[in-house]
Amino acid sequence: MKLFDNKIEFGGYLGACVVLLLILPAMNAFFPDGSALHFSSFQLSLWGKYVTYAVMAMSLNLLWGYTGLLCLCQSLFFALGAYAFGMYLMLHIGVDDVYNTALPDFMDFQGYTALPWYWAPFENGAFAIAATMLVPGVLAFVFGFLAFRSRIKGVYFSILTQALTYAASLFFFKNNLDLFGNNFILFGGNNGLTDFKEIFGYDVNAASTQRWIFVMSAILMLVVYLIIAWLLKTKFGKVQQAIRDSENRVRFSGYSTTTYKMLIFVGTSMVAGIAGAFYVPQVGGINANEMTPAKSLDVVVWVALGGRGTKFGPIIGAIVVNIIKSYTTRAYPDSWLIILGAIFMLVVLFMPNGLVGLPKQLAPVLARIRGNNSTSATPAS
Amino acid sequence: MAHIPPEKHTSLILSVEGVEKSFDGFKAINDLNFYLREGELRTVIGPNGAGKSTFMDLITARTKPDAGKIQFHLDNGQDVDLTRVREHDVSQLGIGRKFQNPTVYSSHTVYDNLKLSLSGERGIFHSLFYREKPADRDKIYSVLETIRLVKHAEDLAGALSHGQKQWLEIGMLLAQDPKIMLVDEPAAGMSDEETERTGELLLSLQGKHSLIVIEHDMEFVRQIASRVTVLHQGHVLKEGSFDFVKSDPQVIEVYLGRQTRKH
Amino acid sequence: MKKAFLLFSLVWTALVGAVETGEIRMLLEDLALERVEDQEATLQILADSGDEYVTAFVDAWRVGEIREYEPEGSELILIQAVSGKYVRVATGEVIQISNAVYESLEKNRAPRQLRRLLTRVTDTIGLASKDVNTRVDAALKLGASQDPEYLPELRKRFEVERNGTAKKAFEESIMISLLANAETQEELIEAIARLGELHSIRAKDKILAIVDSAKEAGDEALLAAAQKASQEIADHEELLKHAGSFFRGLSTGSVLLMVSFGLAITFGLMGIINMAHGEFIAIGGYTCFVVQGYFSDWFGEGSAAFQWFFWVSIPVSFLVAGGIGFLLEKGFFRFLYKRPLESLLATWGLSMVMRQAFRLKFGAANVQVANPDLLLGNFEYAGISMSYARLFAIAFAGFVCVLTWLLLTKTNLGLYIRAVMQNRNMASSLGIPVSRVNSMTFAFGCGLAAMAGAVLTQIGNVGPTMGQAYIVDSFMVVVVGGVGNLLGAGISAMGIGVFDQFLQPLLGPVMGKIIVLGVIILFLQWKPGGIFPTKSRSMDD
Amino acid sequence: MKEVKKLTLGLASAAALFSSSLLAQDTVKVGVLHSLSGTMAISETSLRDILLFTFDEINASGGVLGKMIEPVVVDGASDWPTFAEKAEQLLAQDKVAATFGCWTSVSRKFVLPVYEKYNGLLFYPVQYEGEEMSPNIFYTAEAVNQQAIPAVDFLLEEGYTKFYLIGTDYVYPQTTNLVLFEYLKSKGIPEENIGGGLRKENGEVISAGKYTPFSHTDYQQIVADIKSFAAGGDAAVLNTINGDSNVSFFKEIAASGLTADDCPIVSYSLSEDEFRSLPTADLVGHLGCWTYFMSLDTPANEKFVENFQEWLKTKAPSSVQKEGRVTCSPMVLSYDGVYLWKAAVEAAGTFDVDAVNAELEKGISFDGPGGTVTTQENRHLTKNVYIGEILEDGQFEILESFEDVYGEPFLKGTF
Repeated sequence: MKLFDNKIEFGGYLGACVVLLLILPAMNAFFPDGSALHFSSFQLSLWGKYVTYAVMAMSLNLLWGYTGLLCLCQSLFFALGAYAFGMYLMLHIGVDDVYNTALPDFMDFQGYTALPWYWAPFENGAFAIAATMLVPGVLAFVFGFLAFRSRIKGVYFSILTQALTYAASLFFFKNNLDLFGNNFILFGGNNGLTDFKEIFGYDVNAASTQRWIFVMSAILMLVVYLIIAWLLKTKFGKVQQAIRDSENRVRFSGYSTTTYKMLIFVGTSMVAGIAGAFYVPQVGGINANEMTPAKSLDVVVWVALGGRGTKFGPIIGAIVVNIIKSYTTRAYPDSWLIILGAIFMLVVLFMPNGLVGLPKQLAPVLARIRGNNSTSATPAS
Repeated sequence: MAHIPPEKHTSLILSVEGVEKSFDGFKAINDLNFYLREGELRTVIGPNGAGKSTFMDLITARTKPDAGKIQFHLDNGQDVDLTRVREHDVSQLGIGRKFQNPTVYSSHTVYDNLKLSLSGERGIFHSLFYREKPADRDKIYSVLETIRLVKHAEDLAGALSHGQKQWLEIGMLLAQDPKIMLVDEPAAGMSDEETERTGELLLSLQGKHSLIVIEHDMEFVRQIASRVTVLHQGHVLKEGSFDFVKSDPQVIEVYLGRQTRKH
Repeated sequence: MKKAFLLFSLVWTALVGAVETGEIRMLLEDLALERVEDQEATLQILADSGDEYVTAFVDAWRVGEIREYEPEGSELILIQAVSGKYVRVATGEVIQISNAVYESLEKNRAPRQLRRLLTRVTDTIGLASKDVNTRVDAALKLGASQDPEYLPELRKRFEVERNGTAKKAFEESIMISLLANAETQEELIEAIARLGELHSIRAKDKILAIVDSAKEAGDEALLAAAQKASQEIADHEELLKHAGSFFRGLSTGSVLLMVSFGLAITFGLMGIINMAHGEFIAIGGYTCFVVQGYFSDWFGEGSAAFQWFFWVSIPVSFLVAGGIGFLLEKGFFRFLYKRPLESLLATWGLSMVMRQAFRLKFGAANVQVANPDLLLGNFEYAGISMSYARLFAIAFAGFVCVLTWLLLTKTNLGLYIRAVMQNRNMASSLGIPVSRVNSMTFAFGCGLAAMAGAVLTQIGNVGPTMGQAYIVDSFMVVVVGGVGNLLGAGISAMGIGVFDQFLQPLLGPVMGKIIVLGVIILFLQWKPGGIFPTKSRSMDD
Repeated sequence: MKEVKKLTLGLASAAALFSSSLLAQDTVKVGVLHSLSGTMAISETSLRDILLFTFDEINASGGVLGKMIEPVVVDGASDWPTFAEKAEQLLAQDKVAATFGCWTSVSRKFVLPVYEKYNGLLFYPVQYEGEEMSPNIFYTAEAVNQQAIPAVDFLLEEGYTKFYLIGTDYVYPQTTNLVLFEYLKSKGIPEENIGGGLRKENGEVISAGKYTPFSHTDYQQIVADIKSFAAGGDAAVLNTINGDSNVSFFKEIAASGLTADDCPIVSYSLSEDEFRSLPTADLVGHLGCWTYFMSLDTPANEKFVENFQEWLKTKAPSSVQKEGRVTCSPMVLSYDGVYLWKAAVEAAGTFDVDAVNAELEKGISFDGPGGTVTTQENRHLTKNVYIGEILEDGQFEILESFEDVYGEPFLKGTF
C-alpha cells in the first residue's frame, strides 16, 4: 500500500528528512560559529521547539481535521507529557548546595524532607517516558469515555475540553493540595519545573545533547507523519473521516463510533504527550501556563492556518506561526499581537483551506490571469 | 382496533406490540402495534407529529420505549428484543435506515461510501488491517448498478446531485445486506423523473428485503404501495391497501378535517 | 404662644451648640498644630464633648483635606474645604481664598499614633450619633477594646437606647468588656452566658481563651459556661456562614449572569463562538473610564454632577460596544455564520488585536474607575454584610434579564430575532430583513457585554485583559443553561455562583473552582443539552 | 532586517540614533527582557520605560567605556518559554553585554539556565522570595529581609498582636509568609493569632496564610474572614496578593467598612505604579514597605523624578505612555542596576561578564534615588528600607526608615 498520495508529497517528505536529520545537525556540528554555514545552537533548539509544536498540531489535526472533534485540551496533553518528563529531569538535577538534598528545591523550602510517593517513580527514566504517554492517555480515556458516551460533540465538546484544560491549569498552578486534612505538595506551582542539568547521564545544556534531542524530535515528527499517512489509507482512516461527515450514518452502518472516537482521542493525546516530553529539555522548563485554554487555542490556530484536514498543513501552520511570533516579538515588541491577530482574522476570512490550500485556491485566478481558457481547475471546496 | 393480527408467525420479521413513548409529558407513541412480514414493502403515512420519526427511532434503538415490546424475528427462529440492543449493533442484526436528509460521506468517493457500508466486521482492529477482496469489489459494483451510479464510482459523494445522494444512501443500506430497510421520505426534494426511478428501485427491492417507507408524497405512495399504515397521534389509525386507506373517512378526517380534531 | 416657644427653644439650642462646637473646633486646630500641652486631657475633652464635628474633622484629616494657611500678619491657621467654600477649622468662618491658593497649601497630617488614639475618641462620640450604624460600630469597637473606662458610658447608652439593633450591640459590648473587667465570678459567668445567647462572634476568641484558662485553673463552673457559650456561638457562626455563602453566591452568580448574557445571545442564539466576548466586556470598562474623565473635566471631581458619570456610562457603554459590534458584524462576522468553529479562530485573532489596542491606547497598566458615593459602603443585616456595589450588580443582572426578555418577547425586533435564529432561510423568504436582524442581534449581545463591563468596574479592575478572566466561565454558563436558552443561562449562572461560594470555605478558592468545573463536566454527561436542551428534529446537528 | 534595525533605533533616543548609525562600532548592545503583552504587561511595561530612560541618560553623558548603549527590546509576552527563547536570542544572536529584565520568579527561573549556559549577565529588579543565588544573575531586588520583616517589626512596635496572611498562590507569597510565620513566632506571637490558615506536615508548618489564584476577582469570603479576625482589634493584614487582584481585594475591604485605623494592611507588591490603577481612596492609611518611595525628600530623588518626567515629555518613544507617570521601587532598582553595571564595567575596563561579575562581587556603591546601594558578595544589594503610609494622592508618607539593610536571600530556618 502506498503511503504517499503523489510524487510531490514523497519528495517533500524526503527533503524534510534530509534537511532535518542531516543538513541542519551537520551545519550545527561541523561549521564553526561565525561561519556563514553555521546553524547556531539557539536556532537548532528553536527549531526543535517548532518541531514538537508541529507534532502537537498534527495530533490535533487528526482529531479535528479528520474526525471533526475540535479539542481544546491538546495543550493539556502536551503539558502533561512535558510535566511527566520534566519530573524525571527535576529528580536528576543532583544535590543543591543550599539545602544539601537531592529534592527539587521547591520541596526543600516548603519543608519537605522526603520525596512523596507520586513523585518517586519518576526517578526512573523508562517509567517517566511511559508516563508521558500514559498520563495523557488515561486522562483522555476517562474524559473521552464520559463525553462520547453521552454523545457530546461539536461546540459542546470544544467547550468542555476547554473547561477541563482550565481546571487542570488551576490545579497545576497550585503549590499544595489540602485534602481531608492531608497535605500534598504538587508540581512546583507557578514556578513549574526548571533548571535541569542532566538527561540520561548527559549534560542537558551541552550542544551535542541538544543536537541529539533535535534529531530525535525530528524523527518523532517524521514517524508520526508516516503513521498518520498510513492510518488515512486504511479503512480505519476512512471510517474516521466518515464520522466527521456524518456520524449518524456511520453508527447506523454498524460502527461503534464511540469506540473509534475513543481510540483516536486517546491516541492523539499520547502523541501530544510524547511531543511534550521532547519539548521540555529543549525549552528548559515547564509550568502550568503551557496548559491554559489560550495555549490550546493557539494550536487550533496553527492547524487552521496551515490547513486542517491535510497532512502537511499542521506542520506548516505550527512552524510559520511560531517563526512569525519569534520574529515579531523581537522586531515589533509593541504591536506583534496586532499583527498576528490580524493574520488569523484574514486567514479565516480569505483562506478557508489554509496555507496548504492556497495554490488550489489561487489556481482559477492564476489561470484567468494567464488567459488560459482550457484550464478547468476545480474550485476550492 | 385497526391493526392486522399476525397471520403466520414464521413469516413475520418485525413485531411492535403495545409500545409507549413520551417526551416531557408529550405522548409521541401511544399503544402502538405494528407487524411486518418478510419481503413486504410497507408504506407508513401520517400527518406531521403523528410519530413517524419516533417510530423509526424506536426500531433502530435510537430511543428506548417507556413500555412495550419490539421484536426482530431471525431466520433461525430466535427473537431479538430491539429495546435491549445498542444503536450501532442494530445494523449488524440486519436493520438499515435511510435518513430524511441524504446522509452520505461527502468527502469520500461513491465507491468508498459503499465500501464502508459493506456487511462484515466492524471492529477497530479489522478496520486497521482490512484489505479489499475481489468479492467485495463485485458486490460494490452490483450495488452501483442497482442504484445506477456506476459512472460516478470515483466521484466524491459530496459532488452528487440531491437525488443521486438519496440513491447512494439506499445503496449504502443495500451494501449492508439488511433484512429490514427503513426508508424515510426517499422522494423528498426530487424531480418527477427521479421520483419515479426511486419508486422503481424500491419496488425492485421488495421480496429480497422487507421495507418500511415513510412518505408524504401521495402520488409516490400510490406508485409503490401495496400496503399502507396510517399513523395518527402515535397510534395506528388504519392499515390496508392504498385505495382502502385513501377512502377511509377517518383517514380523510385526519388529513383534511383538522378543524374537527379533538384535543 | 406655642410657636414662639418652639422658635425660642430652637434658637437657644442652636446657640448653645454653637458655643460648644466653637470650643471643640479651637481645640482640634490646636491639637493638629501641636499647640496643646496635654494631649491626653485634650482627647478626653474631645471624647466627652460628643460633638460629631470631631468625627468629620478626623475623616477629612486622614485624607489630606485639612490644609495649613498663614494669612499675612496672622498666625498659622487650618482650613478645610466644605461644599466649595474654605472654612477655618477653629472658628467655622469662611476664608476668602482662590482655588489655586488652596491647592498650593501644605496638607496637615495626623501622626499615625494620634490617629489611632482618635479612633477611640470618634467611637465614643459615635455612641451618641444619630445614625444607628455609627452607634453600632462604635459600641462594638469600644467593647472589643475591653477598656473598663468605657463601661459606664456603654451602660448609660444601653439604658436609653431605643433601637433594637443598637441596644443589642450595646449589650454585647458591655458583656465583652465584662469578660475582662468582671468584678465577681458570677458576673463573669453571667456575661459569658449572655454572650452565648447573643451569638456574639466577636467574643468567640475571648471565650475560647477563657475555656483554656478555666481548664488550667480547674474552674468547673466557669469551664461549663464558657464551653456552652462557645458552642452556641460556633453553631450560629456555622449558620451565618451558610447564609452568607448563599448571598455571596447570588452575587457571584449575578456577575456570571451579566458577563454571560451577551454571550448567550451571540453564541447561544447566533452560533458565533465569540472568543472576543471578554474584550467587549473590557470596552464597557474603558468606556466607564473615559466617561469618568470627561465628567471630571467638565464638573470637577468633587462636584455632585461628577457622581453621575457611572450612571451615564452604563448606557453609553452599551451604545459604544453595540456600535462596534454592529460594524464588526457588517464587515466581518457575517462571513462566518456557516462556519461556527472557524468563528472561534477569527474571534480569537480579534481578541488579540483588541487587547493590544487597549494597551496601546490606554497604557498597559489598569486604569482606575471611582465608585460613586451611592455604591460605597456595605449593607448589613443579621450579621451578613454585602457591599452596595455587589447588591447593585445583583439588581443590574435582574434588570438585564428583564430587558432582554422584553426585547425578545415584546418587540418586533425580538420576534424577528427569534424567527431568524430558528430558521434563517424561512425568515428570509417571509420578508424579514435577515441581514439587519443579525447585525442588531450581534450589536445587542455586545452591548450587554459592555454594560456588564461597566458594572464590573465597581467590583473589579479595568485593564486590557479584564475580559479574559470571564471567558471560560461565560461559556460554561451558556452551555450548562442550554445553548440558545436565556432562562437556562440565568439559572445556571445563579446555580454555579451559589455552588462555588459554598465550596470555597471548604476547599479554598482554587480547589473550589476546580470542583465546580468538574461537576459541570459531569452534569453535562447527565444532561448533554444543558438544563434546557434545544429540541431538534433533525438527525445531524 | 532593515526594519528590525529601524524599530530598535526608533526606541532608542535621538542621541543614540545619531551615534549608533554614524559610529556603529561604538555601541554596546544590552537586552531589555520584559513582558509588553499578556497579564504581566501591567507591571513590566514601566520597567521597560525606565530602562530606556536610563540608557538615554547614560548615553547623553558619554555612554559606558566610551560606547553608546544600544538597547535591544524584546517582548517576553508573559509567557515563560518565550522568555527563555528571547533570552537565548539576546545572548546568542544579539550578543548583549548584559540584560535587564524579568518580573515574576517563574520568568527568572526559565531564563536562568540560559544565562548560565551562555555565561550571560541578568539584572533582576523585583522583590522576590530569595532561596537562589546564580552566578549569572545579579539581584538588585529586595530580599525578604529587606521588605517583609522590617514591616512586621514596625507593626509589632506599634502594638499589633494579630496578623492575617494573604497572598497569591505562587512561590514568593508562600515563601515570604512562611518566613514571616517563623519570624512572628520567634517574636512571641502565638499560632492562633496568625490568621489565614496553616498547613502542617508531620507536625511542622509548611505553609501559612490564605491563597488565591492569579487574577482572582472574588474576595467576598476572604474579606468576611478578615473582618471577623479583626473584630477583636489590634489586627493587621500582611498582603502579598500580586497584581490586579488587589483592585478587587481593596474594593471589597473598603466596602466592608474596615478602615486603615481599624486594621492596617501592609501590601508588599503594591507600589506607586500600581496605585495608578487602584482606587486610592480605598487605600488611604494602609502601609507599604519598599527600598524607594517617590516621595523621598532627597535632592537625588528630586532630580531623578524631574529628569524622568522631562524625558517622557521630550525623548520618550511613541509607545511609551506619557501621562500620569510615577516612579516606584522596582523602577528605581532597575535604574540602579544599570548604573551599577556601568560602574562595574568601568572598574573592570571591559564588558566581559566574568570581569564585571568580579567587580560586582567586590562591592560597588551607587548613590541612587532611594539612597546609596552597595553590591554584596552574595550578588544582592545593601540598601535602605522605608515604611510608608499610603496617601490619597497615591504617594507614600514615609514613617520610618532602616538604613543599609544587608540583603539576605536564605532566611528560612534562621529564626
